[in-house]
Amino acid sequence: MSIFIDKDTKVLVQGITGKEGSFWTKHMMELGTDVIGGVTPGKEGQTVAGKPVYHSVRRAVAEHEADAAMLFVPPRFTKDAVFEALDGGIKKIVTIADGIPLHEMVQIRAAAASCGAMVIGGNTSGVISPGEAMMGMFPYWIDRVYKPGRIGVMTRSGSLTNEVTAMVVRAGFGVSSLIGIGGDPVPGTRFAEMLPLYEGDESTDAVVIIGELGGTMEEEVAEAMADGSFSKPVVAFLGGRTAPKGKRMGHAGAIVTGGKGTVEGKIEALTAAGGLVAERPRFVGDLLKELLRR
Amino acid sequence: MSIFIDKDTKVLVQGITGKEGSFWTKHMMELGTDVIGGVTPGKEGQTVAGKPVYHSVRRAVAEHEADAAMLFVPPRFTKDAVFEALDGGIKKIVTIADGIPLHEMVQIRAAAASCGAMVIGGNTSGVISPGEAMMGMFPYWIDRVYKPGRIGVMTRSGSLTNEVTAMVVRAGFGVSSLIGIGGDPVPGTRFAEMLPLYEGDESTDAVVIIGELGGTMEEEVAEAMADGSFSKPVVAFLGGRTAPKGKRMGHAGAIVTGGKGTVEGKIEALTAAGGLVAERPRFVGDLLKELLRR
Amino acid sequence: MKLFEYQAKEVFKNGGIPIPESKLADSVEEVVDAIETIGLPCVLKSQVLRGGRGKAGLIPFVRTIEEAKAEAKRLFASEHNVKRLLVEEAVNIEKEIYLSVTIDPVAPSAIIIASAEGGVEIESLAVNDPDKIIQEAIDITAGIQPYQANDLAFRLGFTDDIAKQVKKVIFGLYNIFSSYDAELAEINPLFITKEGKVIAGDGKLMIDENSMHRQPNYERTRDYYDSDMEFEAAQEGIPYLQFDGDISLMCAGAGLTTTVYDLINYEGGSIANYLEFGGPNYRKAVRAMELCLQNESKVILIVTFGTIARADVMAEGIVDAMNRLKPDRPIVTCIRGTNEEEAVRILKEAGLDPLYDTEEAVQKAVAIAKGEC
Amino acid sequence: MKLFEYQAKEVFKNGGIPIPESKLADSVEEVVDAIETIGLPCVLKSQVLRGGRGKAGLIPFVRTIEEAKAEAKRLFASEHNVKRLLVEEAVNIEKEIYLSVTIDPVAPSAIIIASAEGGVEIESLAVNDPDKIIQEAIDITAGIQPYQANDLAFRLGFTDDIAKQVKKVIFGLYNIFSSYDAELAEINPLFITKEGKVIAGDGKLMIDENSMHRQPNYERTRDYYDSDMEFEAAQEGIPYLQFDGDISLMCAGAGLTTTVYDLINYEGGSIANYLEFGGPNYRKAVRAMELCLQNESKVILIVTFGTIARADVMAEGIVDAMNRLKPDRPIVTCIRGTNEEEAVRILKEAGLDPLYDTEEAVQKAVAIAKGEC
Repeated sequence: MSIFIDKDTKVLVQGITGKEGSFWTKHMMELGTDVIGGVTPGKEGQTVAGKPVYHSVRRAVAEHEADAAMLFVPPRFTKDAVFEALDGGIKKIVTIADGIPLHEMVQIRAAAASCGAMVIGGNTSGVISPGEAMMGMFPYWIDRVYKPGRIGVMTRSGSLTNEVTAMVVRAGFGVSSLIGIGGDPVPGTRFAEMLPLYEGDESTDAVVIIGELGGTMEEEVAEAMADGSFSKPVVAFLGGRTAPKGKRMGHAGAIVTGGKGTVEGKIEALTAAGGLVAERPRFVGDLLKELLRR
Repeated sequence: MSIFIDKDTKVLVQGITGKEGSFWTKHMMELGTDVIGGVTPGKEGQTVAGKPVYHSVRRAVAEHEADAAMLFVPPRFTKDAVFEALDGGIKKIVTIADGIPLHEMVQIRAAAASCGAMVIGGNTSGVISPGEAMMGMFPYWIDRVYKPGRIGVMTRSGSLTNEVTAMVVRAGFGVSSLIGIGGDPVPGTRFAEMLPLYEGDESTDAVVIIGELGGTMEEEVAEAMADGSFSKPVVAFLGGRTAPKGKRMGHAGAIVTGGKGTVEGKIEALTAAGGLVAERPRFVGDLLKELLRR
Repeated sequence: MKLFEYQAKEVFKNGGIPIPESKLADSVEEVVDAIETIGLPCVLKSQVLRGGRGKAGLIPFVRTIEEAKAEAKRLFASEHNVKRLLVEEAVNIEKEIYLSVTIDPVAPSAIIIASAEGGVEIESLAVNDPDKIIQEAIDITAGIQPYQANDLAFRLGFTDDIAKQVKKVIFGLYNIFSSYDAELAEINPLFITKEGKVIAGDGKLMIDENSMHRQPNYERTRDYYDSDMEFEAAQEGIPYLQFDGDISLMCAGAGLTTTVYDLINYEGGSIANYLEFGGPNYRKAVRAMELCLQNESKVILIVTFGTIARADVMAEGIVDAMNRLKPDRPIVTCIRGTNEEEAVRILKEAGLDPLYDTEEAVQKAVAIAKGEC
Repeated sequence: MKLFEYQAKEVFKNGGIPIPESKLADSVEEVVDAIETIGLPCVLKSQVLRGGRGKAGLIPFVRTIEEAKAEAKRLFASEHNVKRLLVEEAVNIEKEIYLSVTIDPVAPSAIIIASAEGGVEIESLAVNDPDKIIQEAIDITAGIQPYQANDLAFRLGFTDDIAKQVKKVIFGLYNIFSSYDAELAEINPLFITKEGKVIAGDGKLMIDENSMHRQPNYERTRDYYDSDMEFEAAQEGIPYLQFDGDISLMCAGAGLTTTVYDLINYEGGSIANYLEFGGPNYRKAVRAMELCLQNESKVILIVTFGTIARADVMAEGIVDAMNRLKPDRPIVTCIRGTNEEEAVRILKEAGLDPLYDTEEAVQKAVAIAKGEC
C-alpha cells in the first residue's frame, strides 16, 4: 500500500516525447506504474514505450481514464501544462521542473486549490512508492535507498534524500511512500498538506521529514502534531544548522514568517510536538527505532 | 414576508455620502429598511440620516453586522465596490450603476459566484419588498404600483416595470418582492437564479416576468418551469415584439445563444412550459387571475 | 462602438494578426492609385458598418483597372453611404475559418468560437450543425492560456505550421478582445491560403460602449451613423432611431419606449422615430422635441412612468419646449410617476389634455396620425 | 537578483513613486558635482547590496562640502566594495512608514506589508508588537484592487491628501512587484515629509531568478558579487559561496552540500568554499575543480549521491579534471548513486581511494586539513 500513487494509479505523461519524458516514462513503467499515455502538442499518433501520444490533455482524457499527470515540461511552460491538466479534470499532478517562475508557481498553487487538486513540485525528483509505482525520476534500482517498507519520507531535497533514506534502510527499515515536495520557495504542496494521507495510510508506521533552513513547512508539521491531527511518529533531519546567514529576503520575508524559518526554531517546534530531530543523517534510523519502540 | 430583503435585513450603503446615496438612503429607511451605516472613503466620522459613515467596508463590518450592501457608486468604480463588499463577507449586493464596463461585469458575476454571493444589477432600480424594505430607488409612495401583495415581479426594465406593475395592482393584486435584474447584457443575477427564492417564499403566489427581446434569460425561466424546479404560476410581458432587427452583435451573439433571443422564441418557450405571455401590459392582470384560478 | 473593417484590421495588424495587403481610398482616383501598389486582381471593400456586405454587392472582386473604376464609381454613388473603399489584394484561398471572441453572460466568461467551416453561412451552421462549432471558455481575469489556443487549433483540424499560425492568431485576437474592452472581435473568414499562410480576410471589432473612456483612440464621427438625425441625437446622448412613419415617440426608458412602439404597431400606426429622453436625459425635453419636429411626423407621443425622473420636471420641460419651439403638430402626453399630480396641473395649464393610460395615449396618437381626430 | 538602490529607485520613479532628488557619483569629484545640483545638506548613500548600511556607517549625512569630500573618500576606500554613491537630497522627515510587497507561499498570494512605524527596527517590531504590522493579501492573478490600497492607507492612519499619495505609492509598488516578477519590492522608510509629500526614502527590488528571461534590462555584472570567484562561478551557473577555511567543497545538490557543510563544522573543520556541481552541472567537474584550486584550501572534498546525475560521469569528470589541472592538494571522494560501481572503478584506476560513507569522507577531509593524516 502507499499514498498518492500505487500500482492502480493511471498516469498521463505530459511532455512524453522529450528526452527526459521518454526515458523516465520507460523507467516508471518498469517499476510498475500504470502509464496510460502521453501528451505532446503536434505529436499525436506517435507512441512512446507502446503508449499513445495525444495533442492535448483533453484529447487524451477523452480516450483514457487518467488519475494523475506527470509533467516532463520545461519550467516556463509548467504553468500552462498544470492548467491544462487541471482543466482535464486531473487531481494529482507532479512537476519536476526546476526554475518555475515564482509568480507562476503562486498561480499554480492557487489554481490547484480551487480545483481540489494537488500539485507536487516543482524542483523535485517526484513521488515514489517503492515496489509499486513512481512519478518522476528516481534511481529505484539502488535498493539500499529505495527498499519497500513502512516508513513515509517527505523531502525538500534531492541528493540529501538519497543520503538520509539510505540511513533509514541501513537501520533495517524500508520506504512506504516518498514524496519530494521540492526545493522551491513556493512548492505546490506543503509538508503539512501531505500529512493526512500518511495519517490514513495503513502501511506507514512513521514519517521521516527531510527539511532545511528557511520557510515554515517544518513548523507547520509541528503544529499538526501538536494539535493531534497527525499522530504517527516523526523523525526529522534538517540541513543548514551551521549555515551562515546567507543572502536574505530582507525584512519582508522575516515578517511574513513571523520570525520563523531558523533551524533552531524548527527543532524546537518539532521536538515540543513530540518529534525527534537527528543531528546527523546517520542518527535517523536510531531515532526511528526509539520512537517506534515507545 | 418577502425574498432577498425584508425588515430584518441589515443593509450597508456604499457611496452613502453622495447625492443619490444620501437621498435614497433616507427613503430606504422611511420604508422600513434597516440601514446600519455607510461607506465613503475619507468620510469616516460623518453621519447620513443618523447612520455612521466608515472609510471602508471592513471598518464598517468590524462595527456592525451587515447582510447586504447597497451600492450608490459610479459605474467605473462598481467592480471595486463589489469586490470590497464580497471581501467584507457580504452575500447580497445591489448595484444601480448604469454603464458598468462589460468585462468588469463579467468579473463581478464570476467573483460573486466564487463567494457564494448574489449581485443584483447593474442598470436597475434595485429590489423592493413593498411595505417591508427596499434597496435602490423606487417611488414606493406611488401605491398604485408598489402595493404590498402576493405577486413576485422580476424585471429587466425600469419605466416599463411601473407600467406593468400598475396593471397587476389594478387587477386587484399586490407585490410581494420586486427584483430589478437590470437591463445590462451581463446582469449580476439572472431571472432563473432568483426562482428558487420565489419558489420557497410562502408569501408569493405567482411571478410576473417583465422581459424583452435579446439574451436567453426568459428561456432559462421556461427551462426551470419545464423541469419542475419552479412550480408557481408565471405570467410574462415581453417588450420588443414588433422591434425591427436592430444593430446586432454579429454572428457570435447568435451562436452563443444558439439562435435564441427572439421574442417569438421566448413566447414559445414560456408557453410550452405552462406560462402565459401577455401581449399588452393591460392583459397581465387577467392572465394572473386565469393561472391562479386553475 | 462598432469599428470599420479597415480600423479593425489596423488593430489586428498591430496585434500580430496577418492581414492582406490593402490601401484605403476615398475616391475613384485613389482606388486607381491604390491598385498600382496592391495589384490586380483585387477586392474593393466598402467601408460601411452594416452586415451582409457581400450579399449586398458591396465587396466586388475586380480583374481590370476599368472594372475597378466602374465598380468604385458605382459603390461611391450607391444608397449605402459608402465613403471609403478598402482596396485589398486577392488572396489564394485554400480554406475559410470562422473565429471570434465574445462574452458568454451565463458562464460568465469570455468565449472563443471557431469553426473549420467559416464564411457567410456560419450562423445557419450553428443552428443546423452545431457540432461543427467549437467553443472555448476563457476566464476573463486569468486570460487565455496557451494550451487553450493549442487545443483550438487542433480541434480545427490543423497541425504543424498552420496550427502554429492559427494559434498565434487566436492569441492575438483574444488579447485584442481583452485590451480593447470588446463586445466582439471577429475574423470571418480567416483565410488559409494555398501558400500555407493564415490571413484575416475580414475584421470586426465592437468596443463596449461602457468602456469607451479606456479607448480614447476612437471618436464617433458622422461616419458611424446612418442619418444626420441619429448622429445629432447621439451627440446629445439621446437614444434615437430613425424610421419613416407618422408618430414621433418621445418616451422615457428603453422598455417602456419599446412597448409603446409595439402598441403603435398593434393599433395599425407607424413610427417616425424612436426617442428616449428618460434617465439622465429627463431634463432634455427641448432638445428631444426639436429632434422629433425635424421629422415629417403627424403627432408627437410622449409616454413616461418615471422613477427618479420626476414627472413635474418632465412636464415643465415639455411646456418649455412648446413655448420655445411652437410645435406645428399635436402632442399627446401620458406622464406618470413621482409628482404626477403636479405634472398634470402643469400640462393642463399649458393647454394640453394629459392622459394617464398608455394604451389610451397610443390609440389617440394613432387616431390623430390617421386623421381620425 | 537584487538590484542596487539607485536601480530600484529608477524603477520606482518610472512606476509613479516619488523619490528624492538624487545623482549617482563614482568619484569624489562627481560627488562634488552632484552636490552643486542637489544642494546641502545631503546624504551620501553607498550603493552596495548588503543590508544594514546605516548601522555600518555607509549612509552618512553631510552638511558641508568638506564633510562630503571626506566622507566620500572614506567610503570609496572602505572594505565594503563601494563603487558608487547616490548623492541624495536631505528630506524634512515628519514620519517614516514601512511598505513592502512579497509572496506568501502558504496562501498562496502576494502580500503587502505595511507599518506606520517604519525604519530600521521593523523586524523586531514584527516579533514584539505584531499588531503594528498591517498585512493585505493580493490575488496574484487579479492584481491589487483600489479598495485594498484605500484600506491600507486608512489602516496606516492617513486621511485626505496623504492617504491619496500613499494609495498611489501602494498601487505603484504592487504593480512594479508584479511586472518585475519580484520576490520583494520594499520601501523602508517611506517618508512623509513636513511639507506633506510622500517620498520613497530607500528602494529594494529583488527579481525572481527564475523570471530573469522576462527582465532583460538587468545583467549580472561583477558589481553584484562580493568576490571575483563568486562572479566567475555565477557566470558558469555554478552555485558558489566564498569562505576562508581549509576545506573546498565540491558537492552535488543544495541539501547534501549544506549537510556536508554542517558535518564539517561538527567535526571541527572549516570551509574554504561552498560549491555545487550537481544537477545540470554534473559534467562541469573541471570548471568546479578549477574554482576550488583557486582557494588556499588544504583539501577538496567531493560528496555526491546522484539521481539523474550519473556517478560514473561525475567520476570521469573528476579524473579528467585531475589530469588537466594536476591538483596540488589531496582529494577525498564519496560518490554514490546511479552506476556507482563503475564510478568506484574509475576513481580507483586514477589512484584515488573512494569512500562510500559521507561522515567517513568528512572525517577524513577534516583530518587532512588539520594535518592529522
